[in-house]
Order: sequence, then structure tokens, then C-alpha cells
Amino acid sequence: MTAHEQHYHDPANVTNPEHSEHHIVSPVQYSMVFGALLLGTLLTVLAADVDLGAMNPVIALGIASTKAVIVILFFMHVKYQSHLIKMTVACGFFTFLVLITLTLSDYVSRAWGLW
Amino acid sequence: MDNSIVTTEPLMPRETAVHEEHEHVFIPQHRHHFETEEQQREAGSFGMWLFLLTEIMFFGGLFFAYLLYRNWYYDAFVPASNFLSVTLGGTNTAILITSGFFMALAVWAAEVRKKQFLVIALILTTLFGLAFISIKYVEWHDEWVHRHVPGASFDISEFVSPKAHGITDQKPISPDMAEHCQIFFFLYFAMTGMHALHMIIGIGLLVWLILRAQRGDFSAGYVAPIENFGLYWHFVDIVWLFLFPLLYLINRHPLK
Amino acid sequence: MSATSTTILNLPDQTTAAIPKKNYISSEHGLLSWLLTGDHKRIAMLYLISITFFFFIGGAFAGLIRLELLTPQPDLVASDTYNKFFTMHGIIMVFLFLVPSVPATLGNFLIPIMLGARDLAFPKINLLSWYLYLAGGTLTLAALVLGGVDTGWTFTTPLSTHYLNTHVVTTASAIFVAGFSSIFTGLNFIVTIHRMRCPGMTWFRMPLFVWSHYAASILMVLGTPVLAISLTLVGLERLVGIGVFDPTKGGDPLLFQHLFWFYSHPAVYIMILPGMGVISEVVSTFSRKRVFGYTAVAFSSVAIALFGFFVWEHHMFIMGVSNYSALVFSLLSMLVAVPSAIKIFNWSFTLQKGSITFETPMLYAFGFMGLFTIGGLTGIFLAALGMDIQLTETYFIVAHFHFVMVGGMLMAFLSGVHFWWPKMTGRMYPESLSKLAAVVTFIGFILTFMPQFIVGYLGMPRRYHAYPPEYQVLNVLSTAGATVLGVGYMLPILYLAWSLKYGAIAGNNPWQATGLEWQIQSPPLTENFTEIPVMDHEAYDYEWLEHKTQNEVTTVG
Amino acid sequence: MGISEVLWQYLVKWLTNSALFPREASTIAPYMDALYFFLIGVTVVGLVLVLLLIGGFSFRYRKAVHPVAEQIEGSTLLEAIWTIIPLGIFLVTFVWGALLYFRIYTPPVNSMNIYIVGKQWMWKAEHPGGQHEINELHVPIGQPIQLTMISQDVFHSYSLPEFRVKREVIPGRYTTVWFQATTPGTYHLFCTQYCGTDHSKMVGEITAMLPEDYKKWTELSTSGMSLAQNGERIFASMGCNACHTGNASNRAPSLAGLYGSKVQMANGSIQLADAAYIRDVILNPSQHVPAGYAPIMPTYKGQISEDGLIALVEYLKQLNTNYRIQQTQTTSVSDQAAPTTPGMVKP
Ligand code: HEA
Ligand code: HEA
Ligand code: HEC
Ligand code: CUA
Ligand SMILES: [Cu+2]
Repeated sequence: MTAHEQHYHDPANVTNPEHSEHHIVSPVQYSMVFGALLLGTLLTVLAADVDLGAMNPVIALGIASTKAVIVILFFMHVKYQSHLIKMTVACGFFTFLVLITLTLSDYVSRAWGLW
Repeated sequence: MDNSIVTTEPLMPRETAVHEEHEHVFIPQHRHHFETEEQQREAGSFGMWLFLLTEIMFFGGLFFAYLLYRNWYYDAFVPASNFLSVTLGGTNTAILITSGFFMALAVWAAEVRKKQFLVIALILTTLFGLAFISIKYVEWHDEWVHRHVPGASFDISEFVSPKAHGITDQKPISPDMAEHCQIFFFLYFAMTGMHALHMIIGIGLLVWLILRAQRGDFSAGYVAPIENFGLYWHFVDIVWLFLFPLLYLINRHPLK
Repeated sequence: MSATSTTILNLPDQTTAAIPKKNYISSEHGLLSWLLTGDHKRIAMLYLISITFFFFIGGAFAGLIRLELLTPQPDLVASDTYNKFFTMHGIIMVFLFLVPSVPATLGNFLIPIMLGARDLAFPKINLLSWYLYLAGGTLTLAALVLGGVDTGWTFTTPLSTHYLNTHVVTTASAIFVAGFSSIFTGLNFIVTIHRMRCPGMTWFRMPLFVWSHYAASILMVLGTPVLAISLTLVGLERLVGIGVFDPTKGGDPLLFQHLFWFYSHPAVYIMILPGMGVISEVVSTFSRKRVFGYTAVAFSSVAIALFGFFVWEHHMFIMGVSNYSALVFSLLSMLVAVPSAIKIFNWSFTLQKGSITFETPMLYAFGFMGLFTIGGLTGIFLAALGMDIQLTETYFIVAHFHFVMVGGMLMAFLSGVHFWWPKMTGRMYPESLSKLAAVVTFIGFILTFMPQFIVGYLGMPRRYHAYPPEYQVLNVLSTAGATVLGVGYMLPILYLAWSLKYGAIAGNNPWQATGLEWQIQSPPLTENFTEIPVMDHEAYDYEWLEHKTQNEVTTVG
Repeated sequence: MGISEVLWQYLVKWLTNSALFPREASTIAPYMDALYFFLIGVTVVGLVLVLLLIGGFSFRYRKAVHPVAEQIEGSTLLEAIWTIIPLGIFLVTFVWGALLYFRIYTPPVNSMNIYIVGKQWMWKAEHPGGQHEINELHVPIGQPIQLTMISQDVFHSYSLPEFRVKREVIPGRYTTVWFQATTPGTYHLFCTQYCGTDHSKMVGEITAMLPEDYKKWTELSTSGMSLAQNGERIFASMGCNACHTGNASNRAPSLAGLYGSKVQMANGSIQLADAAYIRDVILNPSQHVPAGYAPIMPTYKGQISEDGLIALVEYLKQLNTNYRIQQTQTTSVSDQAAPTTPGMVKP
């Protein structure tokens, strides 16, 4: 780095606190993730064949979410990313949750008082 | 058109910074309005993440519609979902995961500057992507044959009298409920269609990336396009990871 | 205006003054150099021209609406035509004018400069978003020319999906495309604000203009895609006919309302927040004082953005939603109003112990504060459940949202355009004429929309082509006001165009303002700064400005 | 000075003809107006406050008299004040508004029910006695009236500004609103939800009359058959009585006394059998299967108009015994099969 940059753009300076070191995920790690994802897929299919009543969708979604989290953390490197990126991801899911819960608040309570 | 504003500006009698200005430019892809390459790279991936946020909300609307109607018309969603082939859907899930795996490897290859590996990984990503689309096509075709494509030609007879159609493992449902199978299939087509559209766009971009990788664009430390495309591709995978259980596995256990 | 002592105008010696030879306008020539530019300032000017164009189209429709409503009888046009009028008026004004108004023009022009950056993070995407805007605008005009559309800007299902045979799909795709334009603008702003700040520019040294754009951008990025999907579903429903929104097929039309308003309520804050940013800058500059309670104002922007996502159902109170969730949404709507109140009072107290002058931007800013207070407080009427029963879908709502959108945002936009005109063009606008325009708009505005509150409470429904004769008096007042308003809006266009050639040379900092944008030449260089500045003081630091001696950040030419 | 003739006319009109507030013609109106005046008060106070601050400071600290600004950071106390006071006012408004809302949307039990069907672009009112009105509504004063409303096509909205009530009329679902008229007279009826081409012509009049006048009116405008009688006719002609014979051993539940009762459903939930429930069962029977019955009832979607459904609902509301059903049984021509009658039954 040139002196010029050190002066103006030390990545750790106040300007850019969201900076994080670049991390390279190794192929071994990727392979483990890959295996976990295939396993997860197998699990969902198997779990769907067992009658667990209301737990069926919960388990299916649970597995899907776990897989998604793994993909996000490792394939998409979020585990090694700055706070900012983590916050951004969280923000997206938060807004999606707002959409779902607040809309459901209407649908769920529409029948209140009717029984 | 390159937006290197400073360079397109021919007269540069700036006393101060002309020299230093160009010292920190390591790579030809560096844009001049960024102070450092670092800054550019982080801006790029942050921008990509923000774009993925919009994608979350875009699919979010569909997911909510699914959630609502699944609760309202559960009895129609079950037989409709059971009509889909778990084998094909499951295979496709595995294929997509594999494609994503190769994409991850491609990012790695670019980062450690292995050109040949990068190209191969990208080609494999593309091939698995194409395999996914092909299987999806087979499934859609199947639904077309069975007249389960929503619209004027939608036919409920397989749900109302499965026996007559040689389907033995399904309970018949009443015609008024069967009408709501159409909502399932609409959501199915809308969601998988929107997903496939993203895949097709992705495959187009992949071809372009392969050509550039072959040219050696990404083997000298400039990995942002590969990295950012990887984010997109993995996001599309994630959508499918949810679509598969939601659409294919609503109630697969044998009838009581 | 009489004495020079009552203004802070600090123009260079007009006998020797000249526009700097090298600036972003003169750097390249030819139409292509504009159409293919990556320069945020040029893109801002492209936007300015295109949104002005659409404003006048939308305004022309407003004129036609008011003309029809001059008499109670449906005499000017057929009812279908009238329905197309207000639909096109609403769609053009909202999606093609107000949403991009301040962000895409002033925001685009100023945010990089205020942050000490050379450009937005993604110049090509910035240009792309202008082309998307243009594509959306063209599609809208196509729908208009082909015969128009009469859904209302809210696209209520199942009316829009099954009962109309106008160009709904064309218009929906127009809005879809324009929506992506606004997504990309927002995305660009967020990345720029996070990543492109110059050394020393901490979050709490950013001008409030940037803060409010940051908040608005979050809304654009997270809200707009939901609009996109709901319009896609409307289009599919029309084309393929498979009832997600069709009650006869088991679909729920209210689902569309939920999805639509999930975007469109935050959208109203997309429309007001950037305007609030303008007001912060203007009020501070012309009272020569830092904004009272900077942090509170900054956080209230973010709070508005956050809470803005929690209140959409207040547009559906009587539509058959659950009474209990209506309660929740009403309460949340009350909460979202509080940060706006905070801002109004903080601006008022910014004036305290200032040294106030009354240039045109300041007059518009005062207009904003008064009219937005009325508009916002009438929003409280609507957010109060029981009151909304009487007021909803009447002219009271029409008055409410014109007070916030026209009295609020449009005033802020005009304030901003006047304020930064010298920076953007290097020339001053004519002061007394523009003051006249500000006053005319204000009077015209009050005359147009005040009577609508009354006629609304009397019960006159909105989107009515004919109405009972006893409402005529108030409608005549309103139409008269609209005429005055039209004149008020024609004036700036004329004198601003005039000033491009004949206006006085402005110099770097005619207002003696503190923002970074005022420390560079007007109009700025293509790269804004020859050397990236270092921010070593707070925003609105007038003492710093005074003591700033020869070490100017950058001045060339 | 030459005030033009036209302008003069308007001025006169303004003085004589024009009101600032609509008449109060229902019991709820004064409550609504009280909240309205409260909110106007808040707005005026808030506006005056803001204007005083702006005006006062502008005058006191204009450059001519106050050439040098004093920099002030802010003041936590002041900011807390103008956060908490508006918040308090807004919360009061919320509670007040909520009380009013629940009042307007919770009909009293003793109210008289009138059905409203909205369609592009007219309002049809159906009185229990079988009187039909188009774009008009006659109601007695001094009695709570409940409107049970449904739309045949798109969203409409039934608005009675002088009564201060309004409710969206939705396709596929009943909505209700109630009021009690206080003053005889003729008032506006508007459709306030944009519903297509002739939205602005979907207007009418509501006439509030003294109870005796209302009685006279009902007698004069009766069509001979009450809503319930009409429903009975449909019940027979659609073949409902083929299954719902009222015999306990039968394959379909007895409908006598169903209305207002709580039904134990096959999926374990308990449902209140109100108008919406009955309508929905007829259209989507397989979604509402009472415990102990097989879902064999056919759907009548597309075969019975909204008016027909209203008649059926009204009929079932009043059905206390199965005596008459069993009577019609013997005369009915329909066999055990589900009806095949295509098209709508127009009552
Ligand atoms: C720029 C646009 C904008 C803004 C900023 C707002 C701001 C607000 N709006 Fe508005 N609104 C619209 C644009 C906007 N609105 C539009 C376009 C529609 C109609 C859409 C359609 O149907 O076509 C609409 C409709 C609308 C409705 C739906 C009505 C209906 O359909 O029945 C409601 C209901 O709650 C509402 C409420 C509010 C509230 C509570 C605010 C609040 O954010 C306001 C907050 C501000 C203040 C409260 C003022 C400042 C306060 C003070 C200065 C304090 C005063 C002092 C004391 C109290 C002592 N609006
Ligand atoms: C940014 C938003 C915005 C702006 C700026 C305006 C500006 C104006 N609006 Fe608009 N309005 C809306 C947003 C806006 N409106 C929306 C969202 C709706 C709801 C639509 C719906 O129901 O779906 C609406 C609806 C609406 C109605 C209700 C229609 C109805 O319900 O039946 C009315 C009626 O008075 C009205 C009037 C006006 C007027 C007089 C202006 C004035 O401020 C305009 C003044 C400007 C001019 C008068 C232009 C001046 C120029 C010329 C006149 C020259 C023309 C020249 C040529 C054509 C060459 N508007
Ligand atoms: C083929 C026989 C059949 C016909 C014809 C039929 N029903 Fe039914 N009905 C049933 C059965 C069986 C049930 C209970 C299971 C279900 O809901 O499907 C039922 C349930 C009902 C219920 C709900 C009762 C409860 O206890 O909750 C109502 C109301 C009703 N029917 C009304 C009607 C009306 C009105 C018609 C004519 C327009 C009609 N039915 C025609 C068989 C029939
Ligand atoms: Cu019916 Cu408007
Ligand atoms: Cu809103």
C-alpha cells in the first residue's frame, strides 16, 4: 500500500468500520457443507413419509431453514463477512417476517368472536 | 461503456493528485471513483446483498400467498401436492445443491487463481443448472398432459375421482374443494416459474462468465464478478430449498 | 426585497465573475455524452428534465379533473374518461414524479458530493435506473395513447383483474419497470452511504439530507419488490385467469390489498423523507445555525422508515379486515406519526437564536412546515379507527394526501431545486420572481385543497365524476385554486429556464452554507473533488465555515 | 365594484345552501362529530403552535435584528416534551377512535336486519318482508338497523354520510354495519369504493321515516312473498329438502334451529352458524363438514345468485321445526339426486 492510501484509506479507520478481512473458504469445508446439504435433502424426504401430524411442516421447514443457513454462512461466506453484511441479511429476513406476521394478524383474528 | 470518469476526461491539469491517483490502481478493472480496490470489492458485494434483499421480498409475497392458501385449502393442497413427483423433485434438489457446490468451488478457484479449475467448475455449475431446468421441463410437461395447468383447460377430475384415473393411493375430494387445487397449481407454476426464470438468467450470466474466465479475466486477483454471481446463484438455490418441501412434501405419508 | 443586509447572498463580483471553464456540463459535448454518461450529476439532470415532463402531464390531468368537477353535472367528459384522468394523474404523479422527485434529482446530484465521493458506488446502475425510469414512463405513455387505464392508482382487485378491459397489464408492467428504477436508485444510495464516505465523514457528521435519503432508500429496497410481485400477480391473473385474488375461485382480494399497501404505505414515506432532508438543509442554512437536535432528527428518519413497514393496514380499515388487527395497526400508525412531529419541532427550534433570512428556498420550507403539519395531523384523523369510517374514500383523504404530497413534498422539492440551482447550473434564479411564485403556489394550494377537507366530511366521495349540487361551492373554490396553483408551477419552469442563460453568476457558495457541496466550484467538476476531502468538523458547523481560510477543500477555475 | 353576476350568485349560494358539517341523523353522529371536533382542535392547536414558533422566531431572530446566530446543540428536555405530548395526544385519539369503531361495527342484538346486495352499479336492498328497493333504502327511526351486505362483483362501499356510517361491500363475504336513525328525512347514499365506469352513478337515497310511516310503506311495497318464503321456495326447487329432510337418521343434518347455534365440526373446531357460515356451506360445503357427516353435499356455486342465498339464509334463520320441510317432501318432484338445474335461480 502506498503512503497515500495509508493516510486516506486505512480500512480500519472510522470511515469504514464495516470492513473485514477477506477469508477464503477451503474446498474441504465446501465439501462438508455439500454433504450436509445432501443429507438434509434426504432427511426431509424421509421425514415427510412419517405421519407426525402438525409436526410435519415444522420439521420440513426446520430442515429447509437449517440448510438455508448453512448455505448462507458458508457458500455465501456470511460467516466471514463484516457486521454490515450480517445485518443486511438479518434485515431482509426481518422484513419478510414483518410481512408475514402482521398480515397473518389480520387473517388469524378475522374469525375471533365468531365461535 | 466504461464509467471511468476521470480517464474519459482528457484535460487533467490537476496540480495535486494526478500521480498518486493512479498508484493504487492494481488491476485494470478498478473504477476510478473508488479510492481503493478493497472499497470497490466491498461495495460490490454489499450491493449484491442489497439486491438479494429485494429478491427475498419479491419471493416473500409469493411465499405469503402460499402460506395463506395452504391453510385455507389444506384439503386441496394435499392431493395436488401428492400429484407432483418426489423422485423428480428430490433429484432436482440434489442437482441444484451440486450445482451450488461447484459454484462455491469456482469462487475458491478464482480466489486462489486457478484458471483451469475455475473454468471447469463454472462449466459444471452450468451443466447442473441446465439439468435442473430440463427436469423441471419434464415435470411441467407432465402437468400439462394431465391438464393441471391453471386456466381454462384446468381439469379437476383426477382429484375428484382418482380411481377412475388409475390413481389408487389418493382419497377423492369433493368438486368444490378440488377447484382449489387450481390455486395450488397456480402458486406452483408461479413459484417454480419465477425460480426457473432466475435460473435461466443465471445460466446466461454463467456462459458470459465462462467466456471471460477462459480469457483469464478472473485469474489475477479480480474475483468480484465470480463472487457476486455466486451469491446470486446460491440465493436461487435457497429459494428452491424452501420450494421443494413446501410444494412437494405437504403430506406424503400413507392415508390413514 | 429591500436591504442587502437581510440576505446572505454572497455573489462574486459580477463584473469579473465567470462560470468555471471546466465543469461537468462542459466536460463533454453532444447528446451521446449525456445519454451514455456515468456521471451522477448528469444523470440527475436527465432525471430532472424527465420528471418535470411527467409532472406537467400529471398536472394537465389534474387540470382536467378540476375542470370536470367545476359543475356537479357530468358534462365535460364521459365517466370512463374521467376515471382514466384520475388514474393517469395518480399513477404519473406518484410513480413517475413524486417517488423519484427529490432522490433521483437532488439526491443523485448531491449525495456523493456531500459524502466527499467522486460518484455513486455504481454509476452504470445509476444510468440503468434512469433508462428503466424512461422505459416505465414510455410504457405509461403507451398505455395512455392506446386508450388509457381506469383502475385508480391502487389497482383494486377484482376490479382491475376481471372487470375492466383497459390497458391494465401495460400499466402494471410500466410500474413494475419504474419500480426497479427506484430499487436501483435506493440500492446505489445505501452502498454509497456505507462505503464511499470520505475520511473523517462519520455517520454523525453526515448532513441530514443524506440521513433521510438513507432511510428512504431502505424503504425503496425492501418495499418496492413487494409491489412488483403484487402487480405481477395482477398481470398473471388477467392473462391466465387463475384466481389468487378472485373470490369466485376461492382467492382473497384482500391479499392483494395487503401486498399492495405493504409497499404503498412505505412508499408515502419514500415520498416525504427526502423532502424532509431538503428542509433540514434549507432551514439550517438560512438561519445560520446547526439543526436543533441533529441526532434526534437523524434517528427520526430511521424510525419513520422502520415503523413505516408496520402500518399498511390503515388503508384497509373498513375493507373487512379483522377488527382486532385494525386495532394494532391503528396504534402503530399513531406511533409512526411521532417522529414526524419531532422533526417539525426540531426545525422550528432551529430558527431560535438564529440569524434568519428569507430567500425563496426558505419560503418554500416554511410552506412545507405549515402544510405538512396540517396534512400530517389530518393523517391522524384517518388513523383513528372510528373517524376513518366517516372519512375514508372521501375528499378528506384526497385533501390529506395532497397536503402531505403537494404541500409537503412538492414544496420541499421546489425549495431544494431553488436552493441548489446555483450549484447545479452555476447561475442564480431571479429572486423576486421566485418569491412571487412561492407565495402564489401557497395561496393556490390552500384554496385548492382546504375546501376538500370540508366537502370530504360532508361526504363527497372521491373518484366521483358527478356530485350532488350542494357541494358545488366548495368545488368551485377548489378548481379556482387549482388554476392559481397551475400558474404558480408554470412560473419556476419559465424563470429557471431563463436563468440558465441570463441568471447572475452564482459563485461557489452564494448561501454561505456549510455542506461539502458548497465548498467546491459551481457547477462542479465531473469528478467533484480534485482531491478527496477530509472531513474534520460536524455538519452545519458555521464557525468552521467562518474560520475556513485559504485551505479551501478544492476550487478549480 | 363589479362583482360579476355569477360570482354573486355563488356567494349567495354559499350563505344559503352550503354547510360546513353534514346533518346529524343517527345516534352515532354526535359521537363521531365529538371526535372530529376534538381532532380539529388538536390540529388547530398544533398548527398554531408551529406557526407561532416559526413566525415568532422569524420575527425575533431575523437577520436585521439578530445578525449573529448563536449555535445551540439541542435540548433533551425540550425534545422529550415534544415527543411525549404529541404521543399522548395520539394515544388518546387512538383509544377514542377504537371505541367508536367497535361501536359502529358491533350491531346490537335486537336490530332489524336488512340485506344489501351491491353490484355494478346499483344497490339492491331486501327487507325481511320481501320488499325490494333499488338505490333506495327506507328505514324506521328509533330502531337499530343492521345491514348485512355483500357484493356480486367488485368491492363497493355503502356510505351514509349523514349517519356517519360506511362499510365496504365485498364479493364473497358478508359485512355488517348498523345505525339508528334519529330524524325523519332523506339522506345521501353513496358508493365510496371505486368500482368501475359508473361508480359515481351508484348513488341513492336513504329515507328515514316514523315507524308508522315505515309500516305503511312496507305494506304498500310488499311483493307478496317474504324473504323467508322465497327462501323456502328455493329450498324446495334446488332440492335441498331431498337430503335435509329433518329426519334424525338421515344422511344430512337437520337445519331446524341451526342459525345461531354452535356447530361441532368434523375437524374438531366449533363454528358459530351465522349468516356467513350458512352462505359458505351452500357454496363450499366440503370446507364446513359438521362432525358425523360425510362431505356429500354438492356445491351450489354458480347456481344460486346472491339474492337467492340471502333468501335461503333468511329462511334458515327462521326455520325452527322441520314440519314444513316434511310437508313439501311429499309434493316435491325432486328425487334423491343432487340438483342438476343449470343457471341461476332468480328469486
Ligand atoms: C407523502 C405522503 C404521505 C405522508 C407523509 C402521509 C402521512 C401519514 N398518513 Fe397518509 N396517505 C397518503 C400519503 C401520505 N400520508 C396517501 C397518498 C394516501 C391515500 C392513498 C389512496 O387511498 O389513494 C394516504 C392515506 C392515509 C390513510 C388511509 C385512509 C383511508 O384510506 O381510509 C391513513 C390512515 O391512517 C393515513 C395516515 C397517515 C398518517 C398517520 C401519517 C403520518 O405519518 C403523519 C405524521 C405527521 C404529523 C402528525 C404532523 C406533524 C406533527 C406535529 C407538528 C405535531 C402537532 C402538535 C401537536 C399534536 C400538539 N394516510
Ligand atoms: C405527487 C402527487 C400528486 C400531485 C403533485 C397532485 C397534484 C394535484 N392533484 Fe392530485 N392526486 C394524486 C397525487 C397528486 N396530485 C393521487 C395519488 C390521486 C389519487 C388518484 C386515484 O384516485 O387513483 C390524486 C387525485 C386527485 C383528485 C381526486 C380525483 C378524484 O378522486 O376524483 C383531485 C381533485 O381535485 C386532484 C387534484 C390535484 C390538483 C389540483 C393538483 C395540483 O397540485 C396540480 C397542479 C399542477 C398543474 C395544474 C400543472 C400546471 C401546468 C399546466 C396546467 C400546463 C399543462 C400544459 C400542457 C398539458 C401543455 N388529484
Ligand atoms: C346430497 C345431499 C344434500 C343436498 C342436496 C343439500 N345438502 Fe346441505 N348438507 C348435506 C350434508 C351431507 C351436510 C353435512 C356435511 C357437509 O357439510 O357436507 C350438509 C350440511 C348443510 C348445512 C350445514 C349444517 C350444519 O349443521 O352445520 C347447511 C346450512 C346446508 N347443508 C344447507 C343446504 C341447502 C340450503 C341446500 C340446498 C340449496 C342443501 N344443503 C342441499 C347434504 C345435502
Ligand atoms: Cu360501487 Cu363504487
Ligand atoms: Cu398509509
